[in-house]
Amino acid sequence: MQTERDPCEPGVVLRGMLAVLLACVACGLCWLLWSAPLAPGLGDAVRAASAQSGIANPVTAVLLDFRGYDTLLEIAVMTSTLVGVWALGPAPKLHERPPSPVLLGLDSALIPFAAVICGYLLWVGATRAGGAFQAGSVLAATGVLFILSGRRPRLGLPDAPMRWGVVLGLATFLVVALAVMGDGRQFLEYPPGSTKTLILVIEAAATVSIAVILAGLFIGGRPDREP
Amino acid sequence: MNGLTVFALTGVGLLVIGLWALVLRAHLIRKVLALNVMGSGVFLVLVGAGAAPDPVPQAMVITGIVVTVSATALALALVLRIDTATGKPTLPEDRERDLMDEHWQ
Amino acid sequence: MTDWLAEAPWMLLAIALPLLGALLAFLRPHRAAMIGLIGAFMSAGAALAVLLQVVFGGPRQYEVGGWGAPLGINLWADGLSAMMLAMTAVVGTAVSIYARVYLADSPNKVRRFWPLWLFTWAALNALFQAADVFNLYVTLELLGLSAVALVALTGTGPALWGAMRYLLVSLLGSLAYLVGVVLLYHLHGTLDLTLLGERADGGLALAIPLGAMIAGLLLKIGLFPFHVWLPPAHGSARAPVSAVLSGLVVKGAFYLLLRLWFTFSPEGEGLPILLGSLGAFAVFWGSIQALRQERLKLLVAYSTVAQLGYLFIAFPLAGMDPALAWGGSIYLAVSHALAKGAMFLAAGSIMMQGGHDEIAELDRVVDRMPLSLAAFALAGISLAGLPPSGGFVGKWMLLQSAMAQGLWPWALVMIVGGVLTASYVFRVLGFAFTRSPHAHESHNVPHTMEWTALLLALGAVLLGFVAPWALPLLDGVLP
Amino acid sequence: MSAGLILDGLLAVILIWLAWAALSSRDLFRAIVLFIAFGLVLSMAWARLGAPDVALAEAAIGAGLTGALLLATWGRLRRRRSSKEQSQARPPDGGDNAD
Repeated sequence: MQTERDPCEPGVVLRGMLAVLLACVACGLCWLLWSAPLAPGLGDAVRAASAQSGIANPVTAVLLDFRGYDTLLEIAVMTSTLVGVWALGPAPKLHERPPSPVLLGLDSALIPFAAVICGYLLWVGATRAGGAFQAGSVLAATGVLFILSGRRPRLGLPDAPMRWGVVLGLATFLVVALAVMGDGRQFLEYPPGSTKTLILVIEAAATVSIAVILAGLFIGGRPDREP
Repeated sequence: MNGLTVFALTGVGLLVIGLWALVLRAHLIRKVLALNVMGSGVFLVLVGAGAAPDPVPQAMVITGIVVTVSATALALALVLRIDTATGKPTLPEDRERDLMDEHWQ
Repeated sequence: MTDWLAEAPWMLLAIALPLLGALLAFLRPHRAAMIGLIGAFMSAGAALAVLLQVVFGGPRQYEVGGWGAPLGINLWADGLSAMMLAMTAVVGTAVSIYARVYLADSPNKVRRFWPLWLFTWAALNALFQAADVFNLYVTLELLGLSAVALVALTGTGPALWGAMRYLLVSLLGSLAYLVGVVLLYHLHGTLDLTLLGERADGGLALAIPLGAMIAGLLLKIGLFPFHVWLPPAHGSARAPVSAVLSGLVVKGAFYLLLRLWFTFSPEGEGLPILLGSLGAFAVFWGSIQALRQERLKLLVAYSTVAQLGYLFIAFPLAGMDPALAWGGSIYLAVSHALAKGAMFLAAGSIMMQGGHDEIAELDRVVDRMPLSLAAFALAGISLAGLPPSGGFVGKWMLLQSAMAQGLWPWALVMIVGGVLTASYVFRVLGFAFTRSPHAHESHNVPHTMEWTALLLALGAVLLGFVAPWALPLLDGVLP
Repeated sequence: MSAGLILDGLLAVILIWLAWAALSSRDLFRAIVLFIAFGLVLSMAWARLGAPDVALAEAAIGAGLTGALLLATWGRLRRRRSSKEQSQARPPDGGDNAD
């Protein structure tokens, strides 16, 4: 593999130093994991508390209830990344070829199927594996196929609806989190009994946004020239 | 309880491989791949080192995966702009270093 | 009414308001500047309200979602957090007012700047109040990614390289930090900083995770020898963006480093001396590079490398009188934010007027833009640590600490560094008083821009006078 | 138990091999495809670790969308390369520097 590399190039010193550093990192981590006693973690506490709130899937309970604030900031990360990618410039042209018949066929078969999967993932997220991120990415994948099949009239969606789609998830999350305050409740403290409904509202909005954002990131720039 | 499970060990290995490639590869897409591999390694240590399934690390990994895909998208968009503006998908200081990437297609 | 105002959840609003502002500015691109400015004022107001709450009511805790640690996430605001929030509010307000005028003639940039800047601000406010190591990771990523996008806004080759290098370093730093988080969770079963501080008890089991976190943060701060990415990124960004990056964003990582240090108080002499030595190298290297630069913005960016070095001299000095050393370092960080912000803003005005930022080609700037030059000079006074500026207070405290312990080498580093700082500031001033060898077209610079930079620089100088009231804020925070 | 352990060991070896192959392949397209395969095997590892939510997220986002992003970027770079070879003219700056 290393055919014509000159043995004297400065890379050799760098490689040597890097190898030593990496060996130290690997040994340190392995030694610590091997020798130190591990703490039990929060699994039991989460299961006990999520049984009360009616969210049977503990991962969903952590993502949207106990550590919902992390998830809110995480959606902010996605949104700001999309704003950053759009700020870089208009979307590059995707392809000049005519749309492939295979993709067109696949596309029409997949869209209803993906919509069903997406709804299912969102709905079962409360009890079994699934949730907004998975559902959103399935939706986004369909969107990507749609873009690739060349069926859409222009690249991507019109500007304004796309912006609403991008903002929807974070905005809903923030508004719900602020709206539940009152009666001495904190930010994101769902009123008793309404946890499941509110989480579903947030997840539905987040699904749409995640799909739009991921598809927007795939396009790689602003969809249209701004007016 | 021993945290050095098979998957935790794999995670450490991925971390090391990724860091090696991150420093030595010049093509920016390879650097992005390297960061992704490193991230996967850290996540594997996070979930793999515990004995029983624990939902908190799992939720942290989902958060981490989403953050990573965002960062990857921003990085790839930047790679394209760099290539357009300068004609090469590399950073100037890496140009001469990695012969492998001379035939980068 | 006043009760409600005093007890309102300002900690949370300081995070939620800039996020909402960012969303609205993105949603309504035609009104981005107005929405952004309103969002900026509201964020600054909420942050100052937190400062008042902490000054009058002591440190505050907020349990997001009502769960409380370890199951939920806590926010925490003490004197250090409040000081950082206030610093962000002051610099952020100045940058916002400046940017509104600076960007006015390129509507496309306006639309892109405001959402990203407000996301950055939200990330800073969230970072300064977070009390959960994983939540801190998410805020670090939000901060890093929005800051990178702000650098890339310039759009030319060097800025894109700068942004890319910054992104790679920032991601690598976050991953190293995350390694530490992962290990801490496995070893102690919690992510809450306070609980971790109680449970972690030294030895290698603390040293390895803490080492990974510190290494990641040093990358993000850009301490020598990890500074390579910093000057190109800070130097090639637009003036308001450079002010944010140099003044605030690196302080986010520095704050987190201090917070971890205070929480875990690592034992041993080696690491503090290593950090202090790297800081000393940074002071010399950054200052000498600044002296050699031919472009104004790169000079200011290398000056950041040097000034960040000073902050680390507190580590080896904190043995005897921690309050003196840490207080000096923190006060220096705050003064640097104001001074460096003002300096980049003034440099932006000078660049706009002459159409270039070659130092040797500065053309009688003293006649053409006396206000901007005054801002540059006042900021330079604070950076060089001349009385009565905020920079003087910080450096004086560090110097006192070094002398009291008889640690002369550190004192010498600070004195020589001060002389070097003064020389690169005077080098710029010298060229500003003379005629340039070539003629340059002169452009009009709006007065708002010049005045904003000047007021911010005045703030850096006036910080020296408010030290007796500001420093007691740190009383309960320092170890 | 031992069958599970063998499966775990197999997954671990494949993961390391795929990561190494992806990061040291001379052919960038091959590297990206290997990386996508890496993501899919990783999602099996999550399933083995009792984390079906993570497995779904990894397959959809980590392998699927990241892979699509990488392939799209690769395609755009390649197309630019071939069009440049044809015309020898550098495309204009794609950013918004002109505004």
